[in-house]
Amino acid sequence: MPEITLIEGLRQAMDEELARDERVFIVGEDVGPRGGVFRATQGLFEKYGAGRVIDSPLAELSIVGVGIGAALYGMRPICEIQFADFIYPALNQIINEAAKICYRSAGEWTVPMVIRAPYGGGIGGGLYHSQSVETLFCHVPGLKVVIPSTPYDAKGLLKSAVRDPNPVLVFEPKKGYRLIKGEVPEGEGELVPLGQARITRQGSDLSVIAYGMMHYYCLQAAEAVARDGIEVEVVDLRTLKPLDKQAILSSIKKTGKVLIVHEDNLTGGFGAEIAAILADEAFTDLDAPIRRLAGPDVPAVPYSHPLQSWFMPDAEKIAAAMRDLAAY
Amino acid sequence: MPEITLIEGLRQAMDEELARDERVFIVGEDVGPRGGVFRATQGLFEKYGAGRVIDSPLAELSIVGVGIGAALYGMRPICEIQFADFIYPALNQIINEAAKICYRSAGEWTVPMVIRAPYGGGIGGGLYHSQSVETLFCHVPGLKVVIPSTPYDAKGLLKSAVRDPNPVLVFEPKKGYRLIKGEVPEGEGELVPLGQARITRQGSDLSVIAYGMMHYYCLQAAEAVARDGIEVEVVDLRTLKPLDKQAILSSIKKTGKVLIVHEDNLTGGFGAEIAAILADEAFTDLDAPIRRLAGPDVPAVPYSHPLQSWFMPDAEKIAAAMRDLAAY
Amino acid sequence: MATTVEEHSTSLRKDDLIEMYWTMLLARRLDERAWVLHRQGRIAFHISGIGHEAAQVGAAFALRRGVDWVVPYYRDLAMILSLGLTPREFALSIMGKKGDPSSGGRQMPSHWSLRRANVVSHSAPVATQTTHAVGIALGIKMTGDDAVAITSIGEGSTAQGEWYEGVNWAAIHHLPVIFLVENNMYAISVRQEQQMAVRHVADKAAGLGLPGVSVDGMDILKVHEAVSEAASRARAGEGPTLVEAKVYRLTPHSSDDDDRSYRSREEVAEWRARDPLDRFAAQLLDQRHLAPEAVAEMDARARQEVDEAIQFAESALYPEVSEGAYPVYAEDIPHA
Amino acid sequence: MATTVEEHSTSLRKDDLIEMYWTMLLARRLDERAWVLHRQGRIAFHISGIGHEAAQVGAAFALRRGVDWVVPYYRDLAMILSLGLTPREFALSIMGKKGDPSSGGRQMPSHWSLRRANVVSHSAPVATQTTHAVGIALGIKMTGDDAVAITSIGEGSTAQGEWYEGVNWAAIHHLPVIFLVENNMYAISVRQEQQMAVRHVADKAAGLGLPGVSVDGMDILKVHEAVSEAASRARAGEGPTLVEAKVYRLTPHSSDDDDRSYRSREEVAEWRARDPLDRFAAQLLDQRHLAPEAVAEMDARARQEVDEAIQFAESALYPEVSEGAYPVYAEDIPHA
Ligand SMILES: Cc1ncc(C[n+]2csc(CCOP(=O)(O)OP(=O)(O)O)c2C)c(N)n1
Ligand SMILES: Cc1ncc(C[n+]2csc(CCOP(=O)(O)OP(=O)(O)O)c2C)c(N)n1
Ligand SMILES: [Mg+2]
Ligand SMILES: [Mg+2]
Repeated sequence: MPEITLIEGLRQAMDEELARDERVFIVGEDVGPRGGVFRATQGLFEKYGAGRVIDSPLAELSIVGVGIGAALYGMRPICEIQFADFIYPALNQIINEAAKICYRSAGEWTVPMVIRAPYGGGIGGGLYHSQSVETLFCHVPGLKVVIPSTPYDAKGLLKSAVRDPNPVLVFEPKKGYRLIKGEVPEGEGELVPLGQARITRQGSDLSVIAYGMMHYYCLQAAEAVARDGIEVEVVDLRTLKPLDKQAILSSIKKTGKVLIVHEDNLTGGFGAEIAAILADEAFTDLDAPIRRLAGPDVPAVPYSHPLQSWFMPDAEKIAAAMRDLAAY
Repeated sequence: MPEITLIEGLRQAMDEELARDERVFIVGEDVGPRGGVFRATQGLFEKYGAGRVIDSPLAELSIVGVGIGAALYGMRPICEIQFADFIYPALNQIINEAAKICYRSAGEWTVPMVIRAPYGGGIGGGLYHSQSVETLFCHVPGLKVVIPSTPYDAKGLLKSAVRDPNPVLVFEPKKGYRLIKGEVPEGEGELVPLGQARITRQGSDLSVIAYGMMHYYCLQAAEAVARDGIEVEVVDLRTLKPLDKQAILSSIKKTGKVLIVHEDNLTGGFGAEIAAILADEAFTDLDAPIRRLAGPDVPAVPYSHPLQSWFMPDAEKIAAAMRDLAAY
Repeated sequence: MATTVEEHSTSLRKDDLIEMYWTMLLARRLDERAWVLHRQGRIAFHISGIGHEAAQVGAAFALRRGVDWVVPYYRDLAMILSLGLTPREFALSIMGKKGDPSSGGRQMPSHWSLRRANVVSHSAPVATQTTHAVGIALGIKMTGDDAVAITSIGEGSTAQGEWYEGVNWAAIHHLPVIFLVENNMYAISVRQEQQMAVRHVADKAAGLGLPGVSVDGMDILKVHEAVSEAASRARAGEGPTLVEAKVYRLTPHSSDDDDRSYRSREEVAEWRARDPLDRFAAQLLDQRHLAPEAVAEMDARARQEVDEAIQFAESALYPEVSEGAYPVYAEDIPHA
Repeated sequence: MATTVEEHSTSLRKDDLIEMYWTMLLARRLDERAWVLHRQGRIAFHISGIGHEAAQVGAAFALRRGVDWVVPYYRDLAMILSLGLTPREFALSIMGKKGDPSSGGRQMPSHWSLRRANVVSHSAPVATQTTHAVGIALGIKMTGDDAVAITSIGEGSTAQGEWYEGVNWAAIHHLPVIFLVENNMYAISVRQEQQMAVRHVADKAAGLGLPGVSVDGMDILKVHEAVSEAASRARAGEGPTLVEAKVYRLTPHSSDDDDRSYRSREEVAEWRARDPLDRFAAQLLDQRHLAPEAVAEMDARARQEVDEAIQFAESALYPEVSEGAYPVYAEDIPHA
C-alpha cells in the first residue's frame, strides 16, 4: 500500500465521492482553480468543472446556508470553510438550521451535508488561523463531529461523512496535513464508520484520550514514557459526536487512570464532557483524579514563536502529564 | 424593603446606570417606545431619549458589532438580544472580536460592554424562543457570563456588569421574569460582585449546583426532600464565568455528593466543566458518582405542551434525582 | 387605483380568481378564529397574516404549485393554504397536536413545512431562509430541473446580513429564485426608516445587481403579475428578481404584542379601510365574476370549515411524550 | 489620465505632496524587504500592500491624523505608516518581537493597532471591522466630538453580511464614517465577478442609501480628493460615504500564496506598468515638485531606514513566555 499524506487522503475521498455520486459537489472560497489554500481540492475543478467545484463569494454563512438549501433539494454539498476560525459567521446556519431541521420537521426534511475546515495551531497562524472550534459543535444535538488523525481515517471518515444523511462537521488537523503520512489502499478506498473510536496503542497503566494532532503527539509521548516502564493505552476518538462511550469506559475499566488531551482551551473544552461521563459512569473504576491537558485559557494561540510553543500541548508536555498521573 | 420581580430588578439596574453614567446607552430591537418585547426597558426611552435608548435595525451581529465599536470609543453599551436563540448571528463578533480584543492588542484596547438576553424554556416558546446558550460562551476566554436567579442579584449583577471593563453576557431566565419576586432595597441599589457563587441553602447530605430558573426549582426540590430527611446544600452560581471554584469545592468537601442541574442540553453543557473540575480537584472528597440532570439531547425545547414538560427539568425531576443520589 | 381584472395581463381564468378569493377568505377566517381562541385561552400563541393575504395568495398563484419550491416565513398562512395546507392541519398546529404537518407539534404555530407541496421547513430566526431558497435554486440549476424557488420575508428582516448574502449569491449565479418581501412598514415596533435608508426595499436590488420591483401588495392582481413575471424570468434562465409587496399588518405583531405603544389607532383604521379582502371582493363584484350572494355563501362556507377544523383539532391527541426524543438524526426517522 | 497636482482641488501643499510620496516609498521598500526576509526564512509570514499605496496614503492624508479614527485591514501598511507607525515597529511586528505595538507579538503581522494614533485593533476574519467603525462613529455622534471614522476593506469582503449590516446602520443613522474599499479585483484567487453582480463596489451604495464614488486608486490625488470630500460630508453631519479605490495587488495574496494558478503573468505585467509609486513620482517630477536627484536621495534614505529597522528588530527580544497568559481580561492589564 502506498504512503500518502493526510491531506492527500482527504483529496482522494472527495475525488472518489464526486465520481461516485453526481449529487456531490464542493463549494467554498478558493476551492476552484486555486485548489484551496491548502490544496485539498487541487485538480478537482479541472476534473469536474465549475458546476461541481464552486468558488463561493467570500461569505461563510452563505456557504453553509446555500449548502443547506441544496441538501434540502437532494444534493450532497461538501462545504469548505477556509479556516475553522472563520466558521463563526455560519454558526446560526449550522446550529439553528442544519442541526435542527430534521427534528423540527419531524423527519420530513433532512440535511445531508459535510462542512470541512482545517483547525488547530502550531503553524504560526496566530489568533485567527489556529483555532480549535470542535467543542461548540459537540454540544449541539443534530450534528456529527469528526476529526481524523491519520491519512487512512481522513479518507475513510470523509467518505462516510459525505454519505451520511446528517450534517457532519469534519475538522482537519492542518498541522498534520503534510506531516502525517500513512498507508492507504489505492483505488476506491474503504469507508471508516462514524462513531467508532480506535485503540491505537495498548497499555495497562493509564488511558489517554485524544484526537487530531494531539493524538499524534500522544503516541509519541506514550513511546517516550514506555522507556520508563509506563504503559499507556491511547484512544483516538476519531468521531467526537456521537461519542464512542463504550470504548472509553472499557479502556478506563482496564487502566483506572485517565488523561484527556486537546489543544482547544481547557475550560469547557470537549475534555470536560469526557471527564463528566467518566466521573459518573466509571466512578468505581477510577483510582486517580481525572486529568486534562489542554490549551491554556487565553483567547487563542498567539503568533510569536515562543508564545505559540507556550500555548501548544506537545509530546513533551503530554509525557510529563502521563508520568505525573502514573505516579499518583 | 419592597418586593419586586426579577425583570423589574433588571429595569431598575439599567435606569440607575443610565442616570449615573452618561456613557451608558441601550441598543437593541424594540427597546425604544415598545420598551422591549418583555418590557425590560419600559419607560427608559421616554426618560433618556432616542439618543440613549436606540431601536436598532433587526440585525444582531451589528447590534453587537456596533456596540463593540462604541465601547472601543469609550462608551458603555448595553446590547439587548431579543431572545438568546437569536444570538448566533453575533457569535463572530462576540467570540472573535469582543472576547479577543484585550488580549490581541496586549491590553491597548478593551471592550466594556454588556450583552443581555432572555433565555430558557418552559414558556411555550418552542425551539427558537426557549434556548439556553450559556455553555458556548463559558468556553471562551475573555468573556464573563452572568445568570441571576433573584431580583436582588438581577439588579446587583447587572449593575456590576455595566461597570465591568470587559464584555459581560447576562442571560436572564425569562420564565422567572415575573414569577420570581424578592426584596430589593429601594433607591440606588447595591452591587453584587461578579464571580461569587452563593450558598442559598445549607445542607450536609449532598450538594446541588445550579443557576437561573433551575436554581429556583432546586430550592423547591430541596424543601421537598427535606421532608424525607435529606438535607441538600444548594449553590447558586450567579456568575458562570469566571467560576467560583472555591465555593463548589468547599461544598463538596462537606457533602461528598454532587448533583449539577441545568436546562441546557446534557452533552457538553456547562455541567460537564463543573463535573470535570470536581473529578480532578475533589476526587478524594467524592463518595458518589457525579450526577448531572439536564435538558435531554434534542435540538431544543419542543412547543407542544406535553413535549415541553418532557424536556424541562423541574422541581419534581430534581427531587427524584436528589433522592436517587442521596441513596447511593 | 386597483388593477381591474381585464387590465391584468396574465391568463387568470375566472375559476382561478374565485379560488384566489376563496383562499384569502379562508385564511382570514382561520386567522381571526385563532385570535379568538387565544383570547379564550384555548391556544397559547398566534402570529397573524391579516392584511398580507393579497400579497401571499397573489404570489402563490403565480407558481406552479407542487412543482416550484417555497421557503416561506411565519406570516404566510394564506400562502400555505394556497399551496394545499388544510384548515384541519392549521388547527392542529396552533394547538400543538399530533398530525401538525409542519413539525408534529415541535415548532411554534406558523413555522411552516409541508413536504408534499415543496414547502420547506423554516425556523424563527429571521432571514435564515433566504440562503436556503438560493441553495434550492442552485440544486434546480445543477439538476436542470424545471422549477423555481421563492422565499418570502418581512422588510425589517432584510436588514440581516443573511438576506444580503443570499440575494448576492443568487444574483452572481443567475439562479432561478424570487425574493418576495412583504413590506408592512414595521418590524414589531420598529419602522422601516429605522431599518433602511432607502425608500423602497426594491431599491436594494440596484446595489445587488438584480431587478427589483415594488408593487401594491393590497392588490392581488398586481402581485400576481409581478411574481408571474419574476417566475418567467427565472424559468428562462434570466436569474433572480426581488419583488416588494407593500402591505400593512392589520393586527398586532403576534398574540404577545400590544401595538398601541408604537402606532396610532388612526393609522390602523386608515389601513383597515384598504383591507385587501374587501378590495378583491369589490373587484370581483364589480367585474361580475361573483354575485353578492356568492360572496355571502362563500363566507358562510369558510366559517363552517373553520368551525369544523377547530372542532377536529380540539378532539385530536397531543403528541406522545416519547416522541420528544426524536428524530434528532436521520437514522431516527423510521421510528417517527 | 492621472490628475495633475494643479487640477487637484484640495489644499495640499508641496510639503504634503512630498511627505505623501515619502510615505508611499517607505511602505514600498519595507514591503519589498519583508518579501526578501520571508524568502530567506527570516520571517514566517508577510501580507503585502504593494500596488495599494496610493489609495492608502491618499486616504490617510485626507484625515486629521491623531484626531480621526481608523479601523484598517491587513493590506494597509502604507496607511498605518502615514498615521505614525515607525519602520522599527513594523520590523518588530513581522518578527513577532516584543515591542510590536499592535499586539506585543500575539497577532500575525499586518493585523494593525496603534492606540496613540487612534488606529483600532482589527482581526483576521474579514469585515468584522466595519461595524466597529460604525460604533465608533456612533460614539462620536453621541459625544458630539469633532472626529470622523474611516474603515477599509477589500472588495471581496464586501460580500460578507457583516459589511452590509454596518453600512446599512451608518446610512440609517447618518453617522460620520467613511467606508473605503480597496478593490484589487481579487479575493485571493476569486475574481470580483464571483463576489458581486454589480460592476463597481460603489454601485452597492445606491441600495443602501448613501453616496458611493469610485475612483482610480492608483492615482493618489484622486483618492485624496474623494476621501477629503467624504470627510467633509461626515463632519458636516451629512452622514457616511462609500469610496471605492480601484487598485491592483502587484504581489501574490500573501507569502503563502502562489498567484500563477489564477491569473496570467501578462495581466500582472500590464498592471505593473501602472505602478502607483512610479506614477506619483512622474507627476511630482513633471510638476517640478521634486527633482530627479531628490527622488534618488529619498530612495536611498528609505532603503537605509529599512536596513536600520530590520537590524534593530533582529536584535530585539522575543516576548517572554510568561506574557502569553495575559491580558485576557482588563483586570490583567496592569501586569502587561
Ligand atoms: C434573528 C431574529 N431576531 C429577532 C427576532 C424576533 N422577531 C420576530 S419577528 C420580528 C420582526 C420582523 O419584522 P419584519 O421582517 O418586518 O416582518 P413582519 O413581522 O413585519 O412581517 C422580530 C424582531 C427573530 N425572530 N429572529
Ligand atoms: C471571514 C473570513 N473568511 C476567510 C478569510 C480568508 N481570507 C483572507 S483574505 C481573503 C481574501 C480577501 O479578499 P478581499 O476582500 O478582496 O481583500 P484583498 O485581500 O484582495 O485586499 C480571504 C478569503 C478571512 N480572513 N476571513
Ligand atoms: Mg414588517
Ligand atoms: Mg481584493
